[in-house]
Amino acid sequence: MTGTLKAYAVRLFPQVAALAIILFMVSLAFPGFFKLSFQNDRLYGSLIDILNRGAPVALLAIGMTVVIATKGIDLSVGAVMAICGAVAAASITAGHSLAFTLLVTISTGILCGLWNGVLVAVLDIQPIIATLVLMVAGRGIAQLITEGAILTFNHPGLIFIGSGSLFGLPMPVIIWLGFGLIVALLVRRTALGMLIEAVGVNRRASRLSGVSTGVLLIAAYMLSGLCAALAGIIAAADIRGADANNAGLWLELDAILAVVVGGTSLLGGRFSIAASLLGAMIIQSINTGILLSGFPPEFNLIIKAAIIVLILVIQSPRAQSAFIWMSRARAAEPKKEQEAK
Amino acid sequence: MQSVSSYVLSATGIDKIFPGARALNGVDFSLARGEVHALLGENGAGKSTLIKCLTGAYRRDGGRILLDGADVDPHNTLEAQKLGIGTVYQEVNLLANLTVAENLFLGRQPRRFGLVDARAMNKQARALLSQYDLDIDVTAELSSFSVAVQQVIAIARAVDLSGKVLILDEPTASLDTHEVAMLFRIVRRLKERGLGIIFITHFLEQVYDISDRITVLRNGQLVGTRDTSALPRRELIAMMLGRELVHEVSEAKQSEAKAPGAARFRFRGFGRKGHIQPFDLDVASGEVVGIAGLLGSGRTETAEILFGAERADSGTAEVDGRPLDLSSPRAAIREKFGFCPEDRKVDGIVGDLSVRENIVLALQARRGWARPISRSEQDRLADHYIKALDIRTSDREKPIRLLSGGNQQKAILARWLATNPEFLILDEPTRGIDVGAHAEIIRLIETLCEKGMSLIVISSELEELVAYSSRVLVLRDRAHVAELTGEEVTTNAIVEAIASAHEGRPS
Amino acid sequence: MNPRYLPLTATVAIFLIAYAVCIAQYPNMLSTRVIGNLLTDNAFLGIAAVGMTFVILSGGIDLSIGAVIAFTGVFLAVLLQSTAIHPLAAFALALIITTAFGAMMGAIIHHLEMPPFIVTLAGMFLARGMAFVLSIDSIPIKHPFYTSLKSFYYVLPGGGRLTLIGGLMLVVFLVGILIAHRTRFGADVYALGGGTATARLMGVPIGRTTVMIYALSGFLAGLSGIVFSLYTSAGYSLATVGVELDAIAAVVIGGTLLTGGSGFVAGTLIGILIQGLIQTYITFDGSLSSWWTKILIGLLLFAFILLQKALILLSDRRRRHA
Amino acid sequence: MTVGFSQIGSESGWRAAETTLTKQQAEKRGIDLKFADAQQKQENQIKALRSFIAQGVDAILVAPVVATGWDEVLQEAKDAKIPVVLLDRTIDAPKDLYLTAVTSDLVHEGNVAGKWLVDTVAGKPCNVVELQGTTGSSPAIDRKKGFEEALAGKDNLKIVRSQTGDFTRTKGKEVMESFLKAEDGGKNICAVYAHNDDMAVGAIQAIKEAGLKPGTDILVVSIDAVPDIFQAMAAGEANATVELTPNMAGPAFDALDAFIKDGKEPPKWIQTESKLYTQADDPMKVYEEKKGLGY
Ligand SMILES: Nc1ncnc2c1ncn2[C@@H]1O[C@H](COP(=O)(O)OP(=O)(O)OP(=O)(O)O)[C@@H](O)[C@H]1O
Ligand SMILES: Nc1ncnc2c1ncn2[C@@H]1O[C@H](COP(=O)(O)OP(=O)(O)OP(=O)(O)O)[C@@H](O)[C@H]1O
Ligand SMILES: [Mg+2]
Ligand SMILES: [Mg+2]
Repeated sequence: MTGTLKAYAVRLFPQVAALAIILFMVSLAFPGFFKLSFQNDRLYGSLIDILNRGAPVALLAIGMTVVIATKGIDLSVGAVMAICGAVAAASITAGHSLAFTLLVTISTGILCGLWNGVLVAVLDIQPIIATLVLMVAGRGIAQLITEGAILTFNHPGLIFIGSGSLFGLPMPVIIWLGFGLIVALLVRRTALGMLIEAVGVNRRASRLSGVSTGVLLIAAYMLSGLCAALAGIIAAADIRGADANNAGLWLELDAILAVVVGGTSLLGGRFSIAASLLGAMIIQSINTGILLSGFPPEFNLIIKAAIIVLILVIQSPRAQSAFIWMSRARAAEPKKEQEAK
Repeated sequence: MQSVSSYVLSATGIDKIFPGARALNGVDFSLARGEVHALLGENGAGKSTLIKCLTGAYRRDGGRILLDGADVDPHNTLEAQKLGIGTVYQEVNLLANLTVAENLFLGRQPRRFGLVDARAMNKQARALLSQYDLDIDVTAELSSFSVAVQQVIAIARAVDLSGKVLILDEPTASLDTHEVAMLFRIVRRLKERGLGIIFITHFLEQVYDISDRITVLRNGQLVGTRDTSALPRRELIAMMLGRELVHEVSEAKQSEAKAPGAARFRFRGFGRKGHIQPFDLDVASGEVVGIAGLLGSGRTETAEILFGAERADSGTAEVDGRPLDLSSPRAAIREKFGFCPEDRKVDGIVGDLSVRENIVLALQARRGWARPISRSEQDRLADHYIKALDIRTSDREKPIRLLSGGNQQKAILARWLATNPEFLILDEPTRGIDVGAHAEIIRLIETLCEKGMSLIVISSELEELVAYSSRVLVLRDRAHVAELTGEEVTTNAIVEAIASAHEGRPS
Repeated sequence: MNPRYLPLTATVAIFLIAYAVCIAQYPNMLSTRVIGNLLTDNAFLGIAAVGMTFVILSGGIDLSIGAVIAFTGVFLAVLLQSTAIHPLAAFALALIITTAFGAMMGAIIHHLEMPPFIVTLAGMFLARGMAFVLSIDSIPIKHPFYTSLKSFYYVLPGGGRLTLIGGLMLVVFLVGILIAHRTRFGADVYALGGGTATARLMGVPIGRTTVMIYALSGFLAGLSGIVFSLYTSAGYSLATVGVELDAIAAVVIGGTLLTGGSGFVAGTLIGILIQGLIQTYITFDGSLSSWWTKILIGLLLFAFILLQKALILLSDRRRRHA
Repeated sequence: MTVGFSQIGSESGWRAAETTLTKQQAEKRGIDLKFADAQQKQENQIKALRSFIAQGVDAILVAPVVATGWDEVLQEAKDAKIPVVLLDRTIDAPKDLYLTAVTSDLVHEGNVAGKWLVDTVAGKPCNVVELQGTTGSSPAIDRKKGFEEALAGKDNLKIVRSQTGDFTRTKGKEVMESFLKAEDGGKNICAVYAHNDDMAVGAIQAIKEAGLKPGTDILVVSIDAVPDIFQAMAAGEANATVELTPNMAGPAFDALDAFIKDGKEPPKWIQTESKLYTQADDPMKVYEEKKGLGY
């Protein structure tokens, strides 16, 4: 048990370190950064903002991790978010109950995932292109539902999901933490994780070993759709309206970035949901840090690019082996001295 | 003792350390002009690693390399090629997405006015391959050819590249006798031209057939270098294994002539258009049915269709009179089938996963995702098979792609044994496996058989096939053409069956 | 026929069928005007897509091209506005910068062993960010040289124009085809796409080739930026957002495998034309709302991919049974 | 009459309303409207214009995504004798290339919002935070400029923070949240100026969630006058908005009609009104009027 715990610590170390460094840097630019207070029944402060604002990317990253582990990619999640937000808003304004609305919305997300999954697994279309179809068409579908306007609602239950709080934490935080935990347990306490990794590394060999590769692939995309649905509900509930035009726009890139910063290879195989969630928080910390720092917006992208490159350089296999080499050399030095004597 | 200068290549004190494994430990190796030097050792002994260090594919951690008496230090294979060292690596062959000609001339295409002259390249490629009796469309993609053809192309490329040294890492693993003979003709010719040739193989007959000297490695250490003529076979094996081998494979059949019982598995008119013509097949419990044939005769396709990897479009299959569902590998596995594929890199190993996970994969897949095999049970299974099959790995959590070729093969075999199948198909199970393990696998086949398992074994090594099969099917041009039973099962009979079938070919 | 050319042939066939269908509905679409527009309007995309083809053939991806195009435009505009430098010199300078930018990304990908997707994503942020820093305004380019370059076109019978930039795109495609199939570099690109490990053992200079591929993509993105600045006579930091996805789609529709190692530069041209055709068709129809436009583009994309798959499968089967 | 209309896209509710109204106006006048959506891309707009020319439409409406880069294609339209009317944004091109431009004055809008704020705080010190539109877009640049002009020389008013909220509610809310944190929980902020109403709506939610009263503790002024902001004004949560009318097509069609029928040249710039709405203007009534327009 302690062995696996240690393995976890080693696996997550780069992400935790990167997060810590970024938080430290932000606190230099903005001294009140770590201040937390209790307000309106919940914790309040910049750190909570990061957890809260990072919710959509964190949720997307959960599904994206699994999809990427199968050697796929899902570009449609942003559009699916928009669709699901629109469906939720449309359903609730049409007077349906909250339970029904959530059910319909989540089913919609899963259905979108099913579409992607079938394209990838059954029709054997390359994932990037298969999901590009829904990425392009999906936003259109969302706009079709809202007719291009922002569909506002004021159902307190739905709004609660976006801006309510529970146990002193904002609901979105509870949702992504909880859902992340569920999925992580689901894949690690069952054999799913290993089977997904096997499919991602060598789909053919897995099929020949009796793994139902098709079903697993479809399931991965369905999970991604489900995650997008949750993210879409949160995004809509947060602003009390479905903004089909902008909800989730370009968020697929952030989600992929989170997964990669989390150390999962885009070539499939080994994955870690916890690391991806950390990756999502790293990205959100960068975003929030930029907002707090007070730089003019022209510099946003450059700062973001520079920090990401830095993190990735630190995490790259080359740099890591150089690091190991350096520490080895340092360990060897005293020995040499002794030998010299 | 030859003088140092007569060595075209000599390496001293080569070290190579991988994280968690010391693959080479101060190995010395020298290669004279005009000699064929066999490099031998068990699976995982470090043979492939040594040659990769010599050609710069790996950076060595210590030691010197002299080429023609001068220090060289190739940083990558391109530099080695430029120094006149041509290599056929184990496993990694060529690029499947390029044409044959492009593979042969990659990086040194003939040019006209600065542009690649495709016509000249194709012409040269055809000329080159004709030396190997290979008359194929050089503008077709490499992937459209069988493993054997690809192997010959790889050899042709390496030979063409080697000005001084030619290195062949298990080049004959997927070749049949005819092609091996051809390869040896070429090797002898090169030898006369003064090239030094390093030859790695697990076929000892071939070693005695062609090599002048033998170097044996064990566990990354040099055991010794001897002249082939002065090293009897038993002694060689003892050098490799560090112990005596109890019994080697021989044609001497333990003919207690197990009279095979009633057919348990019955296939009638089983086939698939474009892949294999419909055939009938009966397999009794505790019986080994061998499949023989030339390369590309359809042996692998027979296996794939039996396992549902390719769905049969005609015929029926039943066990004990009950119809079998063989519509997919998954279905076949549910029927307690197992299939150890021929191309382990593409169809077998799941490279990034650990040895443990690779071993439990099929069993876990059969149980379904919701019923995970507990970690302790996985460890137990993995340890059991690592020990039982003598899989050389530093630990069970090592990614399987880092194992040596032969050990990967054993791990795949373990994957299937772990599922406890009733019907096991082995496609070239001993390819690339060392003498010691070879004997063990054959013993294993016999024990499985005694336990009542039904086996189909495909092998190009006829002695081996004869040793354990009670029946042998002979294939030609994707059709079953002959079946030998009982006393008929001899190497000669099989060769004859293949040959006569060939003569009967309408040309 | 050599099975390698199957996807290409399928794509060409689909394009011709689709064009025929369009003409049947709107006979005007046969005019040389439409054909000339198809070339001119897609010139910048086509040029960038040639670079993308090489990147994808090698098994990589380049997400930075849209941002690099915008950067080039802003760079040229700022330079021509605030200095007296001749546009040709400015072009050369821009190409040097973008080529070096691409080479740098290639070097990072190779030496730090980082996935191209992420490196070029960071490159996209960086290039777009640099454009913002140069200027957030859209800056018109009023240099007389631009005017004279733009007046340089060949009038086709029927009133269509074959413009300089349309012609340049065709030239770039020709050169691209030559590089891909008739140079050692081209063969190395395919080799890389077939598998880095194998290519390395076969003596392909992985590092040099990777750097050159991304440098080429950067160069062509820069050239595309020049063309775009000619096309719009302006530089604007928000221009060409998402063009990389259009380019990727064109490459893939053109029959190139995203996993690398298989495909044709010529196919990309057809991919570009197919996308242009979809656009033109939608405009000719003129009754679609914003959302139906998106949905239709998605569906047509899907239909093309499906058709391509079906054609390939069909002839594959026929070959097997023959 | 057949008229081609090249719309930018549908990035906001206001844009959707403009599209709806254009279609309505066309229908009312019996005009056959060819609509082309450019998905936010200038190159698509140019393509659309070229297609319109190739089809031989009678006139073209275009809502240009950016000011530059239109000379060539407009010249082509002129050569083909097709009059072009610009909607809601002007461009950087010789005036003879288009018939007229029906637009509001973006700088003026920002100015109106700024003036309102200057008058409202009446000399008291006031820290303003600004939610900019998409970096580089002309409304963002001009509305910022106009607002700053109005504040120039008023030493009591200071823009303390300015970030982009991309014209969206989500980003408006997120950016406002960080402003509130950065400015001592919002105690340092007296007013927020948003380049569009959507960001203002997001900001209002952020202010409420921070435990402050938007409209009282922090003044909210924005631009566009979309229906939702009137609801907020009715609830006392927003203070003022400057209208940008989505009905640009009406005047455009009128001008076209007159030009084609009687050859009457319209003025080069038909400026729409930038009307200021405050809580005193019966916001609920305006809301009801605007609700059905497809915002
Ligand atoms: N990249 C690597 N990382 C870690 N260990 C490695 C790596 N490559 C090889 N090894 C280990 O080094 C040892 C020697 O392997 P090598 O491939 O040289 O064996 P071999 O003699 O060629 O065996 P075979 O006959 O099976 O091909 C093996 O134990 C293998 O697990
Ligand atoms: N000499 C050859 N020339 C061209 N194609 C060949 C040749 N040998 C085999 N092939 C092709 O490769 C495939 C190999 O078939 P299959 O694997 O069923 O044969 P096999 O008897 O198992 O041979 P192997 O021992 O190589 O596995 C066939 O589809 C055949 O068309
Ligand atoms: Mg080996
Ligand atoms: Mg075979």
